[in-house]
Amino acid sequence: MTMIARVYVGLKPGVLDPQGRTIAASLNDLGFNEVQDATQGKVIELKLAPGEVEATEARVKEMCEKLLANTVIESYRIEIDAPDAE
Amino acid sequence: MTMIARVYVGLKPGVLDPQGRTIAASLNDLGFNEVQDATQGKVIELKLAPGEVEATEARVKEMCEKLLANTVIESYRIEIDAPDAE
Amino acid sequence: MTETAITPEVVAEHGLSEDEYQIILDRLGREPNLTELGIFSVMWSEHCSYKSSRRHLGKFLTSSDKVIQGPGENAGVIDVGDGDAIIFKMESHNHPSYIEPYQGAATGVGGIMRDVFTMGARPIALMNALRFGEPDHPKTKALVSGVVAGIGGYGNCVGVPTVGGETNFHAGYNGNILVNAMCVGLARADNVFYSAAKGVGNPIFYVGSKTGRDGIHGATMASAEFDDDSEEKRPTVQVGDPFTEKLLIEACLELMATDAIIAIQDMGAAGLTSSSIEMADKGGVGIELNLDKVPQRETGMTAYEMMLSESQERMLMVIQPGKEQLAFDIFEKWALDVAQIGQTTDTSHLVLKHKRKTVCDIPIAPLADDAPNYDRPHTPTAKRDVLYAAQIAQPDDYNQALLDVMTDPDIASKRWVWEQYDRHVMADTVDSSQSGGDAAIVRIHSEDGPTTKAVAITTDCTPRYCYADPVQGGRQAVAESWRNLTSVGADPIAITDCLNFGNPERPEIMGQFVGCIDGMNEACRAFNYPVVSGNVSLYNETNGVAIPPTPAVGGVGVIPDISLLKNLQGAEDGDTLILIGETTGWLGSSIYLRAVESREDGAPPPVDLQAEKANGDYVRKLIRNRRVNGVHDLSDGGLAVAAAEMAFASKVGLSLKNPTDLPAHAWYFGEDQGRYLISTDENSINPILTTAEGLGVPAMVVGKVGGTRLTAQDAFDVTVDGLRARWDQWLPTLMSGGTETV
Amino acid sequence: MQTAVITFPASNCDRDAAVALEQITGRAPHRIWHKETTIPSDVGFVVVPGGFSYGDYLRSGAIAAKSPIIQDLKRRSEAGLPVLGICNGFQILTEAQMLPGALLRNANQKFVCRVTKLRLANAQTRFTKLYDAKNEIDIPVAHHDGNYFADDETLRRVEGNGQVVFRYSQNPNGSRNDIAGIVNAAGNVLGMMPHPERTVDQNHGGTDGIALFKSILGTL
Ligand SMILES: Nc1ncnc2c1ncn2[C@@H]1O[C@H](COP(=O)(O)OP(=O)(O)O)[C@@H](O)[C@H]1O
Ligand SMILES: [Mg+2]
Repeated sequence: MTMIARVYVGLKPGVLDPQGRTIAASLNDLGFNEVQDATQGKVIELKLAPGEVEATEARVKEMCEKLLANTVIESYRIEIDAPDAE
Repeated sequence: MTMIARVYVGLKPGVLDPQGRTIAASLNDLGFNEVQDATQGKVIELKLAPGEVEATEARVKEMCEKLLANTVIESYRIEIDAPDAE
Repeated sequence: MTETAITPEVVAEHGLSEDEYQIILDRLGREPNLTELGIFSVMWSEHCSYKSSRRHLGKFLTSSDKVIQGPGENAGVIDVGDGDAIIFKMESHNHPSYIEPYQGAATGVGGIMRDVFTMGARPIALMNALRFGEPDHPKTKALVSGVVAGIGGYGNCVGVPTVGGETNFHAGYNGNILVNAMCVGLARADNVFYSAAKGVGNPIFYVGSKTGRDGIHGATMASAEFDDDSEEKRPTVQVGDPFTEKLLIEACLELMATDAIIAIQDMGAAGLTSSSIEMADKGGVGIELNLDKVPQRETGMTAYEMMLSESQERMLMVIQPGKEQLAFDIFEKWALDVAQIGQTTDTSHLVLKHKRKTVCDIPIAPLADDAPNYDRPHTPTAKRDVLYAAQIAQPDDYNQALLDVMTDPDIASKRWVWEQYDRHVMADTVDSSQSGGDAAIVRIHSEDGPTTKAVAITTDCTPRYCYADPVQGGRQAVAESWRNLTSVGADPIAITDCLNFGNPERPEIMGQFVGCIDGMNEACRAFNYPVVSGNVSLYNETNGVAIPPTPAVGGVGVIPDISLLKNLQGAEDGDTLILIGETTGWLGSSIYLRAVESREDGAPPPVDLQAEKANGDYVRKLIRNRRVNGVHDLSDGGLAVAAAEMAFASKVGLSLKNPTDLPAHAWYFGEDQGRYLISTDENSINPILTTAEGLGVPAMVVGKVGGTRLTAQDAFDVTVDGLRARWDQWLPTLMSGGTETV
Repeated sequence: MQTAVITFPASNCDRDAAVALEQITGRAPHRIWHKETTIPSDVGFVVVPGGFSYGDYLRSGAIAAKSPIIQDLKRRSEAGLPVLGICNGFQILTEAQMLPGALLRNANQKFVCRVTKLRLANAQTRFTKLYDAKNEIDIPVAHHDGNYFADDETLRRVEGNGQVVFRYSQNPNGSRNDIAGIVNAAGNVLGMMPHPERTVDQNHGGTDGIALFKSILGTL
């Protein structure tokens, strides 16, 4: 029985997001005029050895700070699916 | 009042995920041995002109099929935040 | 925004001294508001005003019969014949790259490209000169991979080949890495664009990305009180958008093909402020901008923020009245944000309107004329003792010594770096990092198609020499670039530079700065090899520890006929090896000393400029007369390293001998300057030696080409493939901890 | 023989392709802007060039694949018009589903610019008949997303039909079966990651690309 952690990584407010801008513009070109803006982020899903939720969350936070997010320009959010939660 | 649609795009099962593999390996290198596997996907957040939820969802689905996902290798999931839901 | 009181603290946080602030008060006859103070502070910053370096830069040779535009514009311009001009410059992005390696390096590349295409040139080549800390320093790997990915990510996307550079590792850069990027562009000599605004009432256009709160100086931000939510106000790291840059290049070149542009200037550091003021000051006109018209990425931006924002991929231009629509059409075709944000005036003031209020009204002249210009105290660096070969024991194992030198971080192959750079896009690359060659070679491909001419480009600096003796080190940096261009048969024409130093307020650092400039200038004059553009990066130090003085030199030369080209790849089986230049066996400050003896002492090799010139001119003549098959200059690691690199590139074996009475370590690893290793066939040997004698150029036979081994009489004997593998794998092993496929 | 090269925002090998085509056909190709809606009727061969169309944002080639001109290119290619997609052009053709499979991020995550040795997996195609099947050819790659992927069944089909045209001798990106280039079932559309347009001149990367252009142009 493993645990799943989902890490959402996105650019901090105010940081230029050329990719999002381009996506919005092409959606408009394709006739989706209701699109006013777009931003693109990452979701990293981790399969983890089972553990106790708080402890796991703390570890994943450490992973974000060390590798998963570039905290100079990105912020992140963590979600843990405890086995039973499934 | 605008609407927010969140589109989660990930590789289909069976499609090799170089990013995910690298992430898992680097996390192990960093000593996070509880990490058994990792996959990386995208979240595209769209700011949309207000509309009625079902209709909006249908439009976003169309955007995914037309542009946001490459259904040869990717699958997607859509979430809509209706204004009131905020 | 609530008007901020201009307290001494606010002034200090803007990096302005009391005296500097007093000048502002005198010139304005009143207190500046925050926006005006911000404008003065950036214009008078070290970066924009060169206040510590200006008087010394003035000593450089900056003109020759080939120079169309020297320092003072966005980039230098040289005449390469047939109506073509080459426009080039080098710039640093050191601090941003340390904070955020990928974006810092990427935006550095973007910025230097804008300096070049602003003047009407299509960028045709990029170079990069990188300095990192010790390989095993905890930060180094992440910095290397981020910086390299950022340089590649930007240049590859824009589609300009990154063809060469240099990469050093040294503890002196542990806390301050150096990321210097160089761009070379091609223009028509009669269609070069300048930044001087002209006329009155001419429209001013803003083109490119929208303005956000990117890179606004932290301290100044903190000093300003805002009413809006302050989270949003955090200074943000600049993110590069190479896609927009590419569109900007194509759009600007398309508009430049018409006669719509009067003046044009990229928005670099201090974006809208420095670009508008430089245009006005150079043209002796006034400028009025309506900031409400500035394309903005975020809501609630203040005049202060818009004027100080360093958002990337933006240009400012003065458009020919009546040509507005033409400009709009072209920029809209390329899907760029474009707006007419003001016009030139006859007030000789910079006037800014925002929300129907005048938020700035200051005379332009003082911003430039009164900019501080300091004569900082400087103490010359103490001379070091000469270290004689006799004082250094010979190694007991020469094969090991050779291996130690070939796997020294500065000598080892940089393939791991340059394989992440597209070196071939534009299909004009004749030679690049790929061959390990001395200079990259890019064909001149003018409007009417490919030509048979090429530019040769190199970047060079040997910081350990500059640290040991700034004057000799300064000479050497220029001399090595001249030598590298000569080694491929090019006529060296001019250089750009990027002067990276520590804190100029410390006399010993200022002494390094002045010493390097004096040495560089002596070499420039000896070779008639002027400085046409450059950049100064000071305060590269952490906790009082400064970087080694690093005046990076970017040299450009012209190869009149590609078919005459030679480089280190040409050595053929059966060739004879001739060494040009005098060898005294100089081991002080050498790679050998560092790699084998773990010492970095001793005076660096002196550079005899007359000999350097005579030897180089002779080698170039031999290349032009098709007398040689392979050529490589000697630099780091001396004869042994030059021979190994030639063996790798030519895929041959070499056997060296020692015809002198110098000890083997001094002969093979000494770093005497002004030397070249050439390979030639039987019947050219005597002509080469006798002509050399006539010219007083030292030349002697030092070995043969053939076989599969690299052997040296009384020293090493290894297989070329085995040595190559170790040399090639050092960096991949460092970066991945494992072996990578070649 | 009239040829054409399509240019998208941030295509950057379009000029290179045009220069190569002019050198080989003696005639300047049409330059087609992505907003145009039809390929001129006199065009007998189209190159979709390399580069970073739309900055490679979202997915390499994805946005360009939706452009009006690609819709017409698709129609024309179904009617037999020969098309060559190079690098980003290959990515665009897979995104437009003119070719099977997809191009993923390189296995080692890094952009790679390297001269690769290619084996001719099929020397009978309209694009390769002038090559000697026995020889390896040297053509450079320069890409970040060149890792060819197709699911097992598609791969079996592509291999079975002999649609694999080039294979890497040393795989630089992790592509399945070392695939460097494939043709569609009809054989008139070729997509490849290596850059043949960079190898049509002895001084600039060699001449191993010439036979490719001559093969296809000769059959027209
Ligand atoms: N950062 C880099 N980017 C591109 N090429 C590089 C880089 N660093 C080193 N190289 C290449 O490696 C080779 C050896 O560099 P270097 O030892 O500095 O040459 P030289 O001693 O002739 O100046 C050169 O071809 C150079 O272009
Ligand atoms: Mg050299």
